[in-house]
Amino acid sequence: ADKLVVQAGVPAPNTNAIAIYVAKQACLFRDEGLQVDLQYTSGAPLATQLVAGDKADIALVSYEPYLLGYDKGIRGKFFYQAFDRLIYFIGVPVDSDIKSIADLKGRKIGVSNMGSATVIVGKSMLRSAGLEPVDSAFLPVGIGDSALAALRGNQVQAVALWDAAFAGLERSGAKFRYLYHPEIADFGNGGYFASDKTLASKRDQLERFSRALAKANLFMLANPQQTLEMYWRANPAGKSGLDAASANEKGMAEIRFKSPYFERKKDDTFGRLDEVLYEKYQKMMKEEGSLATLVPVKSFMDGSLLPAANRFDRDAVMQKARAWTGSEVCN
Amino acid sequence: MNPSQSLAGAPSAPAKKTPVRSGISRDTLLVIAVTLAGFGIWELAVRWLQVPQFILPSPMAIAARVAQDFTSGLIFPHFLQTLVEVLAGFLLATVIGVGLGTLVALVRTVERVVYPFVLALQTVPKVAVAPLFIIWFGFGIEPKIVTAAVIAFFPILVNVIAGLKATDPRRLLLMRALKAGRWTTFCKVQLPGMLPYLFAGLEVGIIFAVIGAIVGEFIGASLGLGSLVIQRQAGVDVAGVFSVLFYLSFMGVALNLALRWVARRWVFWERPTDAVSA
Amino acid sequence: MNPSQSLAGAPSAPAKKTPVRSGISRDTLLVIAVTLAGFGIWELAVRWLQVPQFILPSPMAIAARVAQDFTSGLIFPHFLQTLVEVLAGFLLATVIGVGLGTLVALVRTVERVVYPFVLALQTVPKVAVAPLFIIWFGFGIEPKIVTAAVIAFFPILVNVIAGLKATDPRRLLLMRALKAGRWTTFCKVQLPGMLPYLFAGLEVGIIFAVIGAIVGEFIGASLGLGSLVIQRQAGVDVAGVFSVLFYLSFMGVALNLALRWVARRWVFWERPTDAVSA
Amino acid sequence: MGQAMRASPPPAVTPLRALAPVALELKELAKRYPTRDGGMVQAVASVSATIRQGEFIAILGPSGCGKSTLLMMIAGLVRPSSGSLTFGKPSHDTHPDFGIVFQDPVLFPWRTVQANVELPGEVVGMPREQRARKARELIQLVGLAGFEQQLPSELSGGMQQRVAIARSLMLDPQLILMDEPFGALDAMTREQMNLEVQRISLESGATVVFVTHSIAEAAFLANRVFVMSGRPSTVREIVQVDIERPRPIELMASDRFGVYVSHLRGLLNVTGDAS
Amino acid sequence: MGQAMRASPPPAVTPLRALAPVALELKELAKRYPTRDGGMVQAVASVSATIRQGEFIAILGPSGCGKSTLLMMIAGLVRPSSGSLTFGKPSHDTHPDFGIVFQDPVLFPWRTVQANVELPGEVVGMPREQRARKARELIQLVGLAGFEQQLPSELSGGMQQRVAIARSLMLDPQLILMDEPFGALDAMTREQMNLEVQRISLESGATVVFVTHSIAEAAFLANRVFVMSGRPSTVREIVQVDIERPRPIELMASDRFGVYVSHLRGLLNVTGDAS
Ligand SMILES: Nc1ncnc2c1ncn2[C@@H]1O[C@H](COP(=O)(O)OP(=O)(O)OP(=O)(O)O)[C@@H](O)[C@H]1O
Ligand SMILES: Nc1ncnc2c1ncn2[C@@H]1O[C@H](COP(=O)(O)OP(=O)(O)OP(=O)(O)O)[C@@H](O)[C@H]1O
Ligand SMILES: Cc1ncc(C[n+]2csc(CCO)c2C)c(N)n1
Ligand SMILES: [Mg+2]
Ligand SMILES: [Mg+2]
Repeated sequence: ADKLVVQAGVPAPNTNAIAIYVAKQACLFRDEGLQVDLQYTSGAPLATQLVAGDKADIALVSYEPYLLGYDKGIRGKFFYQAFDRLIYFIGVPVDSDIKSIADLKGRKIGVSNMGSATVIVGKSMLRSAGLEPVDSAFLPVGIGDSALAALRGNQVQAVALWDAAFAGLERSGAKFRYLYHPEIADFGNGGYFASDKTLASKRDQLERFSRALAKANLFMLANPQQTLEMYWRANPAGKSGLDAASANEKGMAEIRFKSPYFERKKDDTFGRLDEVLYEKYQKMMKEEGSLATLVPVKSFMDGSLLPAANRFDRDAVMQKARAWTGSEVCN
Repeated sequence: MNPSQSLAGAPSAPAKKTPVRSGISRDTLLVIAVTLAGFGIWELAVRWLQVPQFILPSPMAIAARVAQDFTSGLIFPHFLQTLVEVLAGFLLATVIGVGLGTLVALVRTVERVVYPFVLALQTVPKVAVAPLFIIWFGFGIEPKIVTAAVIAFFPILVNVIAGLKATDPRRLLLMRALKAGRWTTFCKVQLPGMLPYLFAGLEVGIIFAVIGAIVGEFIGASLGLGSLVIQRQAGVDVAGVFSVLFYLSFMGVALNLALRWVARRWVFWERPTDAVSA
Repeated sequence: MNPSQSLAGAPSAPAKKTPVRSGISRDTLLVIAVTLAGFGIWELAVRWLQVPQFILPSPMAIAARVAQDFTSGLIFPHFLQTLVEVLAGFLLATVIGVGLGTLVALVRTVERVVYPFVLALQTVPKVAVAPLFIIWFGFGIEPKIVTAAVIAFFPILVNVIAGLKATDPRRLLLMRALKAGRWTTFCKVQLPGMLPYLFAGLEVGIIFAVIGAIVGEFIGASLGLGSLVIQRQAGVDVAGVFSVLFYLSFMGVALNLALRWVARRWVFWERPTDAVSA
Repeated sequence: MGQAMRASPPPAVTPLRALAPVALELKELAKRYPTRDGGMVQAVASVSATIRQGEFIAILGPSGCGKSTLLMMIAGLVRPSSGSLTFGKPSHDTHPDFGIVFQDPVLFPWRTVQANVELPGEVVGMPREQRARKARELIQLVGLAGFEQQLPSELSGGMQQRVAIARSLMLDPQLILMDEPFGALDAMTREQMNLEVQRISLESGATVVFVTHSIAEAAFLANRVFVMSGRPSTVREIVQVDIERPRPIELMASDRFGVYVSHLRGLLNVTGDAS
Repeated sequence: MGQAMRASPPPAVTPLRALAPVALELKELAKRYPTRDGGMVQAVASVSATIRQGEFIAILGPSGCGKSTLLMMIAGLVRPSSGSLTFGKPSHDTHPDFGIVFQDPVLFPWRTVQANVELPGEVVGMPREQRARKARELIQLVGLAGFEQQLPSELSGGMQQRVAIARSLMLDPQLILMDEPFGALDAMTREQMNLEVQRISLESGATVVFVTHSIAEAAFLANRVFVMSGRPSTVREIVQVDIERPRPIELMASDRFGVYVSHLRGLLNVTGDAS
């Protein structure tokens, strides 16, 4: 089997890479003649750097590091989009009097840190509602418990985070009302990335890799319960601390939270790269002053693998998924 | 002025240690009592003040998680992984710290030329140079060991240097009189003489090796207590995080105690004797 | 066996330091030479091996950023913020380290009861509890100071304890003979006697205070070198990150040198005199 | 006294002892040190004695016999394994003020000579001016004028020991304990110091317990000389030197003095004159 | 010699000096120590002397006059400020093997008595067995048999000094430098040690330079006694003791010996007999 190294933009197993876990354990990579190693990094920028420097084959990352790193020499292309919508949005407590972006006037928004892309998106959202997007509207509060504490202590009245971070907060019992960017909320700003060199030399492997991912997406839609089991096998820490029933309930909620993508676009092309929204998105980043030079879409995306990636017997995969008991798994 | 008057009110001689034998049980009891009291207050505070679990979980909740992590066996592979990283990193740090420290202390040129660089590197946050670590040392256990070693070696280095510089010059004179070579002098005079300092450095070093391994895992790992912390943090599983912290602390304290036990046996001559402590 | 024969081949006496005056210029030159050589090799390696700038920028590129950060004035507020955090944290660490260390060394019960907890707390990775610090100490400068202090205090503590335990017992006897109180004994005998150890601890401590402040800023800050690192890392601005690391190292080295300067003046009696080093 | 004597024993009456109140009473004092291998070393077997105020006691005995240990027990710095020790005023169970000179100088390397001598004054809170003046006087007394600002590491061995002597006299103590204070001094300095100690003890009325290896020094200075046996040590014999004090240095050449020296020498098995 | 003498000077002929080859030649040796305040202390002004192989030189002088400094310069442990020092075989510019006893014991606290004495043997790579045997013999010689396994901290001051003496003899050195080695010993032990040092020096033919404060000891042991002036010191007078060696301890009581002692005492301004 051909070996591929995938670099995740997160420091430890998490739901972001769930398609990889599924493709591995359901033997979808094996069926495509691939052996995939998943490695973790402290963040998307590091994963992007490593892949652009050919230290690994594929990165599973959000788009911002590439865009921001373009004028520092980062090259390569995203060939498969993994997210279905902008992972950055704003959450306010469900009982908050903030109902719209405009209500954020004069309020403080918590962000993980001032370097986070959530600041960019948050500013853009403020601007869209005619509010002044000043730095002082944001306060770094970290993620998780400290963010919750900031909300509870009223140091901030809203938090701008990303999907997985909100999923974590929700898992701990907090309830949010979410505010999305009015124009680009549907842009799935993350995917699989490879250097131009890899794209040229391992084109065939990347195509098979993409196909396995597409099959995995379908598999997840067909059998969420087994998807959760696979996730737990890859990340035993994901379920610990709870009795079986509530673990299952929370786990399914998280899977659902993470994968509306697959439900909404099940009839669409898996991994489709959205050029129109991409242009909007990077314009927004430039407008907020974080992006110096625009990156032409041709330098950013390469959708040429997708047709072949989506060419497979969907019913067979659905069947396999439904019949999956987890008694035998690939590694 | 009559000095005896001024002395009259002065407190008596400095406190002296009670013999070890009679001390152990009382102090151990005290530790247990303090621990229980601390946890009791914590538990009650969390309950009465209704501190949410995500801010500070109750000791009971943490204890339950600790027990569960143990019985489910989930913690063991992580614990072992981190332990290996810590020990390997500590060993490396000790070798480098003692070696470099010796050079720095004994060769003035090395001190002036190398030490500034060591210092400069020391302040660099390891997470910031993670890409280099990964590129140089790969994705396996190596970068974690290196991180542990890099963080742990500095206190060892500094103490080795301080210990060597504090060598009683008359002992060096004696070795010169014997025409002992540098190496012999080092082995027979400076090395034993610096042991009290060295062990102080190692005591800090072993603790920092634990921290270093964790930081290394934060850069990216699927196994190890640090990676477990990240996963649980992401899930706002605060009790789960505290459970991992418990195992981490256990590791640190156990390693430190082991080291202090070794220190007591090796630095036996510094134990105050009855003559002065009676 | 004739001892004189065995001695004949032995190397001469251990190296002794050359006087400071003549040393400075030569060693400084050497440091500069080594630095230049190092950067030269780095520059050439990056060029020849075509290491991408976003993985390891060339020294020239970093130097340009360092200069730019300086002339644009961008670095100063961050530098100042971190410096304040470091100094405040270090001060706090020194006070706690010396205070607690003294208690631990002088009162056996404190040693047995408190020390295990200190150790346990020490192994806990600060990044993991930093969120709690934020919750407890707010979102301002305080949690960064606390993080710096918590990381820096341990080496200080350990050295204070080691230093106090190494007190020459005959000096204590003398103070007992004078019926000196505990406090007087401490101030006049144990405190000065432990200074060499203390300064070794402080030297490590100041460096760790820098690291601690950065770790504190990593968790959430809008000002400070650590927050700048995070921001530039997110922007894959590697040369920018290295520029910040340069300023961080500068801060660490400068603070450490200042401390060693103080140490040399305060621990003057440990300087080897001409009598033994000639 | 199963010991063959080489000279006639001295007369048995002692005016001072009869008159002065008791300063110090030792009752079967003994000390055992634990050794590393779990055993015990009996350093002092059983010492009993009554010492009166203003008395000058010299202790003579072989090296390692327990003289320092005995002195340290009197100073309250080593706890006796058995036996008891009481001081003049029984109401006080604390030790009286005393000055002490250890066998090593035990100076503070970070303090200058002046500051080392001032230390006891600092401890009892003597005013700065008075303390400085007194220290200067004492430094002069021990012949170190001009070295006030030196560090101990810049002094010779004998000079260091003299700093320690000056320090022990800082508080005009009523009890002075000295462990071979003049061992590192040359003969002339030693003679001067002997005269000074004699003068101080007589002027202040202090009780002095003085360990020495010099038989002549012991006989010259002491009211009574305790001659100790080898380890485990007891006081083998107490030799009373019934010569009025102060004693002039020329006394040493006299026959009267020679009788005591010969007697002590015989007790200690010394043949020649090398001490 | 502007000094008034109390006894007639000794005769001027010395068989040993004339015969033996030169072991050590000092030419206007001087030492200045820098002080902390930037000044200089002149410890030794100018010492010139020729010392022959097998000679036993004693150095007498007031405390702080520079005796230890001179000894350390001979040992090569302190660099002279001016002057020169040459050893018997001019081809060697390194120092010959020598044994040294410092004014303090300078023992290694982590080594037992046995291991401390063995140290020089270890340094030169003496076989383990031989080294252990030799060390046991020397420990016996200094009267510490039975204390082999004790740590220095468990010994009395005099016992520690005896360990240092044993150590200095470990390598049968041809040059022995001793700085007040017996200052902490009682009279009887000191006498024994004097006899031992005399025996060793005669048997091995070693050259000995011996600093002492005991005038009688110097006269008893030495071929020549260097009497030093106060600081900055020079050798004020060299007193040759023309009595054949080995000398019995009873010699000390003789008039012949007394002449030398009185002469030295006069040179050193000593009145009494307290040394
Ligand atoms: N390291 C030093 N720095 C400055 N001065 C020193 C140093 N060592 C010795 N001296 C001075 O040199 C002089 C001679 O010292 P040395 O130790 O040689 O005397 P000594 O004759 O051995 O005296 P003693 O009989 O007391 O041992 C002393 O006055 C002392 O103050
Ligand atoms: N800390 C100790 N541990 C064990 N044994 C000790 C300790 N201190 C002293 N001793 C033993 O006690 C005995 C008496 O020691 P001490 O110091 O009282 O002798 P001393 O009469 O003062 O001898 P010196 O004239 O040599 O100073 C010695 O044999 C010594 O070995
Ligand atoms: C594939 C992928 N998954 C998750 C994140 C999470 N994430 C989004 S923003 C942010 C912090 C820095 O802005 C992090 C960790 C990502 N970036 N890429
Ligand atoms: Mg003694
Ligand atoms: Mg001397």
